[in-house]
Amino acid sequence: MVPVSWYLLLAALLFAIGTAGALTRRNGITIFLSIELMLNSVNLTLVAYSRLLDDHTGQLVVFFVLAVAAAEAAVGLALFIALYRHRRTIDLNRINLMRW
Amino acid sequence: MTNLLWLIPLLPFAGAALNAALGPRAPKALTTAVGVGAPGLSLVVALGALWQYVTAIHPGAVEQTIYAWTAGETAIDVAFLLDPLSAVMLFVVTFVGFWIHLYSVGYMSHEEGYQRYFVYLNLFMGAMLLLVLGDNLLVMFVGWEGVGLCSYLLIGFYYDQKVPPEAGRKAFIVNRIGDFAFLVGMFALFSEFGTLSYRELFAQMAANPAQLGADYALGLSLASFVALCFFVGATGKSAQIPLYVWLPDAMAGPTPVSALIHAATMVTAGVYMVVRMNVVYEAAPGVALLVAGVGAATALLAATIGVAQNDIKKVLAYSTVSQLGYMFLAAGLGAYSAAVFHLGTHAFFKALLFLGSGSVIHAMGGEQDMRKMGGLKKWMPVTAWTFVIGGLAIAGIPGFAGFFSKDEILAAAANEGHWILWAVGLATAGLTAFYMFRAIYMTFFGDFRGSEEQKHHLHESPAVMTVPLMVLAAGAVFAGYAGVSKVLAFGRDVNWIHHFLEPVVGGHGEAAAHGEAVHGTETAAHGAAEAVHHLSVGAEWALIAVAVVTAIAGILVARAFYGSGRGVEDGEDVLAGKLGGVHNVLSHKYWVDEVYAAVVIRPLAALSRGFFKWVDGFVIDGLLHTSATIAELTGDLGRFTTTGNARNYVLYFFIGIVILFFGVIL
Amino acid sequence: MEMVIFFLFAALAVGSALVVVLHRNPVYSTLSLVLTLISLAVLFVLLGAPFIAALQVLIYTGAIVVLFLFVVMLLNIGREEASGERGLLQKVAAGVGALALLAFVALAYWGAYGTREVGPLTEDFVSLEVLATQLFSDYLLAFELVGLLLLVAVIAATVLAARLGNTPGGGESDPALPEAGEEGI
Amino acid sequence: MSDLLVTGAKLLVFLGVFLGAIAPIMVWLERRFCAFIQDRPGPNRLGPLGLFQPLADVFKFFFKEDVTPSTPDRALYLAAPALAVLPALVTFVFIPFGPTVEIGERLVPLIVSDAPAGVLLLLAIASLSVYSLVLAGYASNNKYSLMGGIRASAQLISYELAMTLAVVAVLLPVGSFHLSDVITYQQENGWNVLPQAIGFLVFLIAMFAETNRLPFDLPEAESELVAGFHTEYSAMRFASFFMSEYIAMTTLSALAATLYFGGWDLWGIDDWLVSTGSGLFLPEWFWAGAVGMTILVAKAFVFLLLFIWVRWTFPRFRYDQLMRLGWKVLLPLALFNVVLIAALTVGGVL
Repeated sequence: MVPVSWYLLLAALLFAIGTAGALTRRNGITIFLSIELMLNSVNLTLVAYSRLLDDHTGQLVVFFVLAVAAAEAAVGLALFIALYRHRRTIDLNRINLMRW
Repeated sequence: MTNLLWLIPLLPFAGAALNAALGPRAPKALTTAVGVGAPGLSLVVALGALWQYVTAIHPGAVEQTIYAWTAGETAIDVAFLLDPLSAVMLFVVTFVGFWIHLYSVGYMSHEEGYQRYFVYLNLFMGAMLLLVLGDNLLVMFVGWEGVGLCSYLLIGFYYDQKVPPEAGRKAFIVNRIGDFAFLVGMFALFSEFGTLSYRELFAQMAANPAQLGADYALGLSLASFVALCFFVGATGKSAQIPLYVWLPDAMAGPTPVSALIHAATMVTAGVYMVVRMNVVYEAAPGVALLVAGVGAATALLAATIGVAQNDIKKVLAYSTVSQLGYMFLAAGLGAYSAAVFHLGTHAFFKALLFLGSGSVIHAMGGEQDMRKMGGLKKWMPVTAWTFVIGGLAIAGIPGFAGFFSKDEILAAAANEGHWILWAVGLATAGLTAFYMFRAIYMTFFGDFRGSEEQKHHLHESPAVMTVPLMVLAAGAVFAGYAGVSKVLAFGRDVNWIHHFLEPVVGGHGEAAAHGEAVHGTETAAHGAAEAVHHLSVGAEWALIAVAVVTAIAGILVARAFYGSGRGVEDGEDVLAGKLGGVHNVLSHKYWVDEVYAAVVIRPLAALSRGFFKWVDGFVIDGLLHTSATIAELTGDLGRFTTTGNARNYVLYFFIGIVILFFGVIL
Repeated sequence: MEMVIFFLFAALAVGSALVVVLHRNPVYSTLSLVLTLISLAVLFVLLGAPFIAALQVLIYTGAIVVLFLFVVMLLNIGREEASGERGLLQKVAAGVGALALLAFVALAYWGAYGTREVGPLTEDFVSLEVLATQLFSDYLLAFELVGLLLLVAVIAATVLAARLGNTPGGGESDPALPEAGEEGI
Repeated sequence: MSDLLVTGAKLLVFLGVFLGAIAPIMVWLERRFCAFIQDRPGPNRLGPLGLFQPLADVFKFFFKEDVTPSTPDRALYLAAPALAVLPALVTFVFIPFGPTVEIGERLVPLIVSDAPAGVLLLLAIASLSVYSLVLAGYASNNKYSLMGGIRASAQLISYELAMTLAVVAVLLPVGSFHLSDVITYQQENGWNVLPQAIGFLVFLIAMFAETNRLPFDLPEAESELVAGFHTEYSAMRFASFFMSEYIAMTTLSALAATLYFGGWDLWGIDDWLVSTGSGLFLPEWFWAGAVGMTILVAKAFVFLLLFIWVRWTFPRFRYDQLMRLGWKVLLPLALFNVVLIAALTVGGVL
């Protein structure tokens, strides 16, 4: 049997990778993908805890995370499309209108 | 219909709201229908309620609580009260108010802002009815402030000119001084009795009279303090010395407004309040005497000024101040029913006179200077003769309304033994007769002195204006028969209004009886004086004769000076030459406005400027600028973190989280 | 056997996750994410959550990531341009931060559970019926709210992506774009 | 280890039947049936009735030149055909082809994988097939291919939704994700096609869209996009797409037969056949498998014929019509069907 903490460590590793990706990449889509990665690592944590605690709640939360991720992807990608239409790029370094 | 009491003030409010919602582009007919219909319906309901009330066998006061204003123990409700006093006021306000609304349809028909005018006028009606029908001081105060607001709005109705808005501001500010005193009086009562309802207040006063006599503040008893406060409030609203200065200026508003607000109804609110609080005044004889004195002084002062005015509305304005002085004279002497009676008759004939003057001004194309009028009788007979009826009524010619009410007041003065006040009243009566007929002769008799163009345009006003004139003229004649005194009726007791008001103002009422018990010595002396000075029937007849002769003499003098077109030579009043310096003083209204400006306004303005420059400009702004500079410098320091790149912000966020993890959790 | 599967797919997940983050071409990143997701689905099965695993593949790989791919291709985003100004500090800070976080979480997990093992899978735990009953009773409100959220997202996406007037490029596939995220729920 | 052996055997049987028999037959059938509809002979030279024509085709594909475009994404270009075959080959493992039988001492269900969420997994893996089309379109470095890929991704996602909902409606009264339970349910309550008529209609239409068959073959519409996503593929790589499409069609047909027409069951006739056959020289489990498989394949062939028949009968949809049908007609219909079935189930009618 595999100890549950291994799953948790794997999830932490994936989370760290996702975080680093989300913070270092400049392509909007890649950042978005990194965020999905982070979401999934959390899903793995939830399922692992579900198993550890013998409780279905973790799995149900994953279910909701999936639904929310779907919504997030739909809206986020629509945003990118709108953004691309206006600025012809989704390089976040070039989209810095939040200044002034 | 007494159960529909709440509808009476609500209808005009609804009318105002509806017209306001319809907006200035609404068809004129619709605006008119709403603007006149609302007070009309209100009148119908009021008449129904009054009929039911008067014909009831034992007309106790009708109370109606609409809405609990306050939560908790202190209960101040929005409640209405119909008792004899408010019944009289209700009738005057709705009846006169309705006819003036109707008149306005004709008068304002060519004006800009027709809809706005009716919104304001309806709003005024609602506020006035709230004032009159309120069951407690707070509701009354709301109405009081409401009518003040409407007065301000309507005086400044022609906001695109220079004078009206200034006059409106003046009225508002002067009124605020009085309102402040009113508020203080109200607070004093509330702090002592814990209620503002008339019924509960009077019941508590009756149950515990010592409380009224106890020292309260400024070395005055509670009763004196409160009475003084309320009286100051009344001088503001009802234009008495020293706060009367706004009323003549208020003539800058449309003439029907002058008739309704600044002659017939609003300005009498002060009288109404004093009468309403008669229990307090009974317990404060010193203040009551002050009221009488101020009233008499105001009456005489205003009458003398009225003699030297050439603006037809100014004459009527000072006349109003003068007549209000009469009412306070009566109220101060304890002749409350006489005061209310005069209030009622005055409402009719003064509204009539103002509307008549409005009709004249309308025909003259806005001209208000009497020196440029004359002989208008020929062109506008209805206006002329109704105006004459109004003049006879105010002069106190027997048979007309003013005679009966004025006689009651003079009789009260005489009966109380205040001969000086009586003499002042008499002199005022004579002056009143003089200046009214001066105005009548200058306006309607003799030859026309205006330009040819004006002459060309002269016409009788339309029926929508003359019908109210005739209705009010009838009132000016017959309203007096509601209060024929015992002497005049040859010993029969037919003084209806006196009996009707008795439950409220008494004299023989409950409150007075209690007052007697407490202020044993004082009131006993009072009563003794009354007994001593109570005049015989013969003496009363003599006094009446003197009054009538004085009035007729005033008319005759006016005729001697101004009859048949005399009195105006080269566009100037002949009286000016004859009286010389005195006329100068009178025509400049004793320079009261100038004195006020020098003593009160300029120092205040200077002080304000000083505050503006030093306290606001230096201290407060300085603090602000300093803090702003600090914020700016801080912002400059932190500016480099604001790259505009969302990725950097996310990084800050993430680093913060990591630090939190290590710092807080470990 | 389980250990082998775990290490196989854990390694696959980490490897493909690295590709997701490091590859310059978003198409490869997206495809690597698919691999990661499938690996995780296998791990879910190992953890006794076959339903979640099926959903993971059905929704995540079957719909959401397809949507990503769709957008990548629609916008025809090529490789990231060569790194410009001031990227280094951001990268170093992010890397250090991520490592710090990982270290902290790993220590916390290890301290809490060590190599603790759990008991064998029970029939109840794997049972879809128990899961579904819980979902539609205890979490009914959340379920309804998620439905509402998806509806709002669909509307938002439609509004955002709706093209006002005609602009060139993109082809005729646009109408499908906003709704595609709805798949499978 | 013998578990693995049995599974492997079942896998082999399926692969043999599907790859070795159905796909070639389908290629032949398509050409002959098409010719029949168009009132012409069709390929009739090689073998009786041209039956060896598929064999010739296979040889041709093997020996044709493999033309590869110059593309920046060679890896993806090569991976796409493989990705197309893989999901198509995997999905049928969830379809049962017979009852649980006794082989020696052990009970063996005649289904390759009886996973807990079987139907869901089937749909999940089937949904992966979209990647091959998208990648093929992207990696070909050809604008027609790219458009085909984009079209495919939108189309497949859209219709998958309706299809999944139709399947959910079937599972509702059954109360299980095992397809074997669906068959058992139909043995007891009659075929699903009657109570699930709406769902069946939706499933049928979605099936055409999911396999990119006419009238929904927009990703490869030859009059618009040359050949869509596989424009740049030739020889065996093209054959992979070609084959995977037929395999997917077969799998979906088998799924439709299982969901709505009783699967391997035939009103007890199969039992009679098995009991008759088991008296002969082969054991009972063989007969059960053979009869089940035969019935399943026969039912699937009905659908496959329908595929062909429709292909040569209907014109192609326009893209906006396709999307409108999917989102505004099929999806609401499927949702309505789910609610209806749920109500009937709760009400005890089903």
